Amino acid sequence: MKIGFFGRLRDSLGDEREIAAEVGETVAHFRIRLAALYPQAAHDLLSLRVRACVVDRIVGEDFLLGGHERIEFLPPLSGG
Amino acid sequence: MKIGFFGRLRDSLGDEREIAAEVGETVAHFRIRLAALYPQAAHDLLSLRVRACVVDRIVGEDFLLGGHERIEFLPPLSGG
Amino acid sequence: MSVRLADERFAADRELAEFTAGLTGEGAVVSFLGIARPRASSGEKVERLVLDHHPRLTLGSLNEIAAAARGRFGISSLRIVHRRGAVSPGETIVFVAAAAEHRRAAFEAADYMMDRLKTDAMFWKREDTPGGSRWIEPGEEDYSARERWNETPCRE
Amino acid sequence: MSVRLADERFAADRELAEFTAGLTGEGAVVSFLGIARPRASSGEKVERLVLDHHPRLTLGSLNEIAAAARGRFGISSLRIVHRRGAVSPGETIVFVAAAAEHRRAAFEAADYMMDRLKTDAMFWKREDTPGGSRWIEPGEEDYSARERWNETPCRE
Repeated sequence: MKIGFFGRLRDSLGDEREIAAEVGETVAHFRIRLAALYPQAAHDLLSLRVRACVVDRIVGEDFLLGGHERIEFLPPLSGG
Repeated sequence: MKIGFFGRLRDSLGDEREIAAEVGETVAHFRIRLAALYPQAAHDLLSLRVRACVVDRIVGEDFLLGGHERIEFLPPLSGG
Repeated sequence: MSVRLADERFAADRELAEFTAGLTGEGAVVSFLGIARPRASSGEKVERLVLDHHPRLTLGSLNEIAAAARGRFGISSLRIVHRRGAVSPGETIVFVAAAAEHRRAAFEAADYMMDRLKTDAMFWKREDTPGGSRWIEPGEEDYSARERWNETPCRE
Repeated sequence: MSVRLADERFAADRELAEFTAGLTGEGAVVSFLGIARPRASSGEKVERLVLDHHPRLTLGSLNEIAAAARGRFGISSLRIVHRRGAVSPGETIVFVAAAAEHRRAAFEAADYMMDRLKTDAMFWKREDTPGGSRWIEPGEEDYSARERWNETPCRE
């Protein structure tokens, strides 16, 4: 599964990484695995202020990743 | 004494008229004389929403006109 | 602080460009344009507006409103341009701009200046329609807008 | 309703001119310009801002904000132009304009759009200073400004 990063996560982890989701894996579980792999971004990856997005929709922590090709992590917004 | 008119008073009475103030005459008294002379504008001349102005200052109804060369009548404002 | 009366049509976009060119690091600019409407509130076609003014007090009233806005809000720069004389529908009657470090002050200052201009700027506005002319007075909503800023209201 | 992302510097005065040229009898136009400040809130010199964006959701968020402003206020026309990518100090980051029959709706719509853009537009803003880079988040005052419009707030 592709993982897309924005804002400060893009700075620390790059535009995109690729890691397969486990069978029956939720967003919450995936965050924990990612945080272990990328300790430099663990704080953000585990923060619920950093939202998870699949197929252009914000998804909850119990969302099942099976069958999806891409997840994105969106830090807090700052426009205007 | 010159009398200057603005807004709708200018339309009905022209830019300026000239009428001598009486000795000891107040703005209130002067309004009554003007209203009698110009019945077409009497309503405005007697309305306290039409303010009197002498030497670029709004003056009250008991203001004494003696020694002044000009009075102006200012209808309600509408800018912007 | 730039305040002036305009006898002729003026370009609001150029006013905005000049205004922003004079800024020194402010982050927020709010501008307002009041445009002469082609229809009166009655629905009648307006052929032109005529803004009567006083030779000294009109500019004085604009300067007073500008100074009050500057004193009251954290704005570093402002501009008021107001037409006088005849104005055709579609032309800008008034341009107001306020610049500040942050957006709240700029919004409030522009809003304040417009509310004050509607009731306290020394103009007399006439609408000329095919059916005749009508002198405009501020509406009840203009007076209550003015009173939002709760100083002593100027209404008698 | 015109909403777009700009990759390059754009002229806010031209946006205002185009916007007003498209009007059809509205009496009031309010515009807002957000300009990149030369100093961070810490006082440090800002060399540039970088606005990261999402390839689809960013424009979607601007369109949603514009539609909400249109639905909520009596405005007949609006425009949002928002930079993305690198922005130098002094350049316009965002231009917003709203036109309405009367000024209150135009002021409120512009104010509303800016409050929503600060918290709900899908951008990530970084300040690059000589001492390093810092990602910006909306401040407490941005969240409370957003909540003035008391819909369900988007803050988790």
